Amino acid sequence: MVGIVLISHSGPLAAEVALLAAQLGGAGVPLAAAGGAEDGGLGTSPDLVAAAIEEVDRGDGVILIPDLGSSVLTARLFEEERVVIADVPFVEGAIAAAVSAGADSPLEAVLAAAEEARTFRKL
Amino acid sequence: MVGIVLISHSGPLAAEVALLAAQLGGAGVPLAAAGGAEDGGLGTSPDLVAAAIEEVDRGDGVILIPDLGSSVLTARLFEEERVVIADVPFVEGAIAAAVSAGADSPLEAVLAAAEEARTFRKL
Amino acid sequence: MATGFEMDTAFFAAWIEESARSVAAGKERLTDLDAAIGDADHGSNLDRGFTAVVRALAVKEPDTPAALLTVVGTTLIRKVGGASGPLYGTAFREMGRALGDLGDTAEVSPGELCAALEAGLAGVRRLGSAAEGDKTMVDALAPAVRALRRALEEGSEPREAAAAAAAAAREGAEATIPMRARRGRASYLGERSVGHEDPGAASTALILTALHTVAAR
Amino acid sequence: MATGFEMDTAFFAAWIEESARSVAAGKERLTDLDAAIGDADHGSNLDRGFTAVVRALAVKEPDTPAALLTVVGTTLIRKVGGASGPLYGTAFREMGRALGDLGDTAEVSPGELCAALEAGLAGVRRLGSAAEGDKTMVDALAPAVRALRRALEEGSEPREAAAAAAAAAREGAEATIPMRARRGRASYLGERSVGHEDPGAASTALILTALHTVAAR
Ligand SMILES: Nc1ncnc2c1ncn2[C@@H]1O[C@H](COP(=O)(O)OP(=O)(O)O)[C@@H](O)[C@H]1O
Ligand SMILES: Nc1ncnc2c1ncn2[C@@H]1O[C@H](COP(=O)(O)OP(=O)(O)O)[C@@H](O)[C@H]1O
Ligand SMILES: [Mg+2]
Ligand SMILES: [Mg+2]
Ligand SMILES: [Mg+2]
Ligand SMILES: [Mg+2]
Repeated sequence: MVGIVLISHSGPLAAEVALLAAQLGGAGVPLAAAGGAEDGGLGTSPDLVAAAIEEVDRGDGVILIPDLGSSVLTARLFEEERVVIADVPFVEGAIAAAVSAGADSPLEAVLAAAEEARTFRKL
Repeated sequence: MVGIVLISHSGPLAAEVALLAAQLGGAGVPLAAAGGAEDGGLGTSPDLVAAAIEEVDRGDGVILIPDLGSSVLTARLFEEERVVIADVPFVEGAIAAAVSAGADSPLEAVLAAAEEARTFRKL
Repeated sequence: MATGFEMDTAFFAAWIEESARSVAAGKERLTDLDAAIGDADHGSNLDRGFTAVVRALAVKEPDTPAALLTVVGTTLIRKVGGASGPLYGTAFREMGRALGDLGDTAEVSPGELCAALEAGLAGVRRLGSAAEGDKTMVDALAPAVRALRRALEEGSEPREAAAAAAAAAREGAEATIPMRARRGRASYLGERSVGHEDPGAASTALILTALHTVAAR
Repeated sequence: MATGFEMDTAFFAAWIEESARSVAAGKERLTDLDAAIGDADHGSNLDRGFTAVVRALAVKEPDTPAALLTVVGTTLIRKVGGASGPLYGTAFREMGRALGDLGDTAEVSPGELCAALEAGLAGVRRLGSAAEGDKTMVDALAPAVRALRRALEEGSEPREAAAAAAAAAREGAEATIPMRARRGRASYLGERSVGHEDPGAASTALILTALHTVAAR
């Protein structure tokens, strides 16, 4: 299964979105939140991101979903062939990615699903 | 100034996004989080939403930003001419709306700014 | 519900009490259905809502069916906490409004009840933008209201008409199993929503069955 | 930095220490700049990062300029916590890598330092996708590196060349005031970002000024 890492300046924000996405994606989806600085304050910690990537990596690739600012730049430090950044709405993209990953889709499909979240209508 | 209400099933999620949006929009933006059920658990409370709308209403209109599910339906209960729902990415739309509201834009412009957040690129 | 059969405030109170009982008894099943394609709270949401409704009616029973249904709707909106709260709440409030528009009388004819249910369905559709086939409560409510209208037009007895409505709601709920959700939280699941009964359609079937139970007394 | 002027590991250590001192002294100003168009943490972010860098170098000073710059970059990436962490971290790591590629010698010529700074700038540009005019640290770093290159090509003395680079960085930072941010957190502010100096450009000016200070000793 494709792993998902949610990266935010804010620990609680990443954690809450991870909860929501896990609920919709199913308990089996490898999903981790890497929010906040190491000390729990606002900020982004590459060490937390590295640990989160390791935690969710099942060999099928990992999608990094950043919110904004330093999350995006920190995510970029980890880009490789099988670790890709999804430039998608943070909440909606995370949900779509989790659902797609939960259906055991390959990395490219999970990424595409997350990107489609841009056009999903709520009303 | 246009008021902004963030509606989510999750109290912490709405509160964190409100913090982020307030930081970027400026302290003057009338912004309230209406997340979770009345008892603090998961859910949506129309009473909390009503109180939030009242809190941020400065006479220039109010934008409701729901995340998904019951938040959207609860928001719809409050739609009127000057209380409008923004069907936008929760985090990115809230930030864009807060910045636009902070620049004292009228309701239509704040709504348009929030909708543009759909196409904003992070990379 | 042929001519001559009139429903007073007590009838509506009994319907709501029976619904509350049925939701409480079905709470776990509703939550299990919601666990499959939602967030596992539909049973507790509705039970919380109907418990609050019963309490509100006990404090002061409204004196017309219209007033009673309005209290039911308002209480559900405030207390359910999930998407079904605004939806059922709107359904009952629109029923109350429809009966109020018809004169807010103390007694309601079967035809008036049917018109009120049609107004309730319209309210749900407007609020949730769901069409039949979207795998929501509309898939139980719409066929139930249609069955009731048809039975009345064909001159069925009230209890027969209510039985037809309840059966249509149950069939409608079951028919949601192969559907793919296109509204609400479950719509995020896409294909994964296929193969499960929609919890809101299941609870609608309970509420329509409660109507039949009370009409058959 | 004409021929004959060589920079050893101690020179680079002195540059970093002077940068750390300067960042600590300017902490409040950097944070105030970030308060206007960001989240009011640039001063404390960088101060935290450089404090950690100084501590890391005190524990065990690397024995080549390339190794030292790599430690600086890695530590900044891990400790800064804001967008400037990955950016400055990448800048210093790319400098270290460039010097390593040139042979990882114990002494670096002015031309080699300039090439390393060019590699650092390229790394920042690649990571952050910022061009000049986007109101970021690139608006201070790019003109500084260009000024250094030009001065060396014109045969300036090392301290003169460093002075030109530092002046260009300060001017570049000031020139960000009327710009509208198109990268990073400030870009979300749109028009509201106009009229304020970019904090990252301001800290880049401090770091380049520190280079001049040390070269002039
Ligand atoms: N837009 C909608 N239109 C009609 N019915 C809907 C809509 N959204 C959700 N529902 C109904 O609500 C039910 C879920 O209710 P509930 O679990 O109480 O709320 P939530 O999804 O917020 O947890 C669904 O099974 C579906 O029948
Ligand atoms: N994409 C980018 N490219 C270049 N520089 C950037 C970029 N994003 C941010 N910066 C720089 O980083 C500075 C902000 O750093 P800092 O406040 O430490 O991080 P954060 O914005 O995460 O709080 C900005 O002033 C800008 O100079
Ligand atoms: Mg539910
Ligand atoms: Mg729910
Ligand atoms: Mg900052
Ligand atoms: Mg920050």
